[in-house]
Amino acid sequence: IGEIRRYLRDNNPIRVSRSLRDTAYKALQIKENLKNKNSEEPSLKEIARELGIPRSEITYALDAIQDPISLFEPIYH
Amino acid sequence: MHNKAHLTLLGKSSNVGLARITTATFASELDFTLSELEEIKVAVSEAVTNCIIHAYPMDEGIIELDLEIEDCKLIIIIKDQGIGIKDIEAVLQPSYSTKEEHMGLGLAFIDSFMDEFKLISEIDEGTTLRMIKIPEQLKNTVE
Amino acid sequence: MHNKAHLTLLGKSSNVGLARITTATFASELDFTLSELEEIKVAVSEAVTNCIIHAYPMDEGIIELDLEIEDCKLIIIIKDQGIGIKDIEAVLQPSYSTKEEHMGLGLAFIDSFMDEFKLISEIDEGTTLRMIKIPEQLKNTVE
Ligand SMILES: Nc1ncnc2c1ncn2[C@@H]1O[C@H](COP(=O)(O)OP(=O)(O)O)[C@@H](O)[C@H]1O
Ligand SMILES: Nc1ncnc2c1ncn2[C@@H]1O[C@H](COP(=O)(O)OP(=O)(O)O)[C@@H](O)[C@H]1O
Ligand SMILES: [Mg+2]
Ligand SMILES: [Mg+2]
Repeated sequence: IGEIRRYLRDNNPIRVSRSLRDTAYKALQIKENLKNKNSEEPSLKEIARELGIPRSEITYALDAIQDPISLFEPIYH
Repeated sequence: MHNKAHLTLLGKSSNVGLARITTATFASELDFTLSELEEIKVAVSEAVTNCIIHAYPMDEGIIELDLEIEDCKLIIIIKDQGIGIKDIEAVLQPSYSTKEEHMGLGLAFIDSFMDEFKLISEIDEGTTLRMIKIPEQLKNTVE
Repeated sequence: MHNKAHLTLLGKSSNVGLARITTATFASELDFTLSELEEIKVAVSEAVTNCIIHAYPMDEGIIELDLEIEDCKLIIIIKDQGIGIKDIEAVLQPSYSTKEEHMGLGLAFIDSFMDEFKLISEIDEGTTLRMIKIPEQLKNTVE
């Protein structure tokens, strides 16, 4: 148990993961910065590298902040 | 680069998000931009929603999602065992829908967002939709 | 409430994220808090990583993830067809690892994060890990 505590203190997987909203907004901000710098939209890979968060977690966070798409409503009006 | 995954799910509306996120996460191994990933998510949502509404109008059928990365291409295959499509030519027309209140734009979105797509169907056997998307970034370097 | 999904994937480290996110998305139909969803993600990562490192030390084998919601319980079953476990009692000890550089805490995490877990294994046949998690919120109202 002591060892688990030590491990959690050193690499707490829960503390490390910031809030979803925070991750999503940071990702969008980095996207804008890179876009302005290179005048083309960066890939998610590049954003993930810059942010130091796995691609999958960014995908998850970005989806979480979107409005849920209604099943019976067209997506674009 | 090569990768494969397969997702089987129940055709209920709460599972559209599951199909969408699983596909986007799988796709993120390739050099897609966030906008391209959005397009992929819309295409998958439309396809899975079609299975739920059209293929299985009465019950919750099973939907199969085959994901593959091959030569930096993303291949998505969505399969149902539902009622099938009578006239494929007709359903591919934008604004065509067999349901009154529907817009008939799902397949048109899929067409415009994906690099390739193909619909195969057999009445009472089911429908298979095969889509391919290649990162724009890659197309530019190849040219 | 009832729901089911099944994900099959190749045992490569880039697919750990896919298993995590698919499971968390599936789980979010229940009333889990964000930290409970994080715990689920950690448990799935540990389990899938074990399949990749321990079950298939030489090649990329197939990993199956069965997800189910039943009576507001989340059931996760992770299955490999790898080398299997010789002594289950032993591997359940915290800090026990058959690999030198490893911490041996993966199963201990799973134990502490999930409400139930069970390991079934057969040498050269493979290993199945079954885990259950119930939203804390729900436990409080039942009591
Ligand atoms: N999986 C499917 N099974 C049976 N019919 C389908 C399926 N997918 C599409 N269709 C048919 O194609 C038509 C057009 O689909 P779509 O362009 O998505 O428009 P909508 O869903 O708004 O009707 C549907 O109205 C339906 O008749
Ligand atoms: N899927 C599996 N197949 C074969 N062996 C496994 C599997 N999962 C766990 N093990 C065994 O259980 C041990 C303990 O696992 P774990 O607690 O995750 O620690 P670690 O992965 O750091 O060794 C491993 O060292 C391995 O011998
Ligand atoms: Mg449609
Ligand atoms: Mg481990």
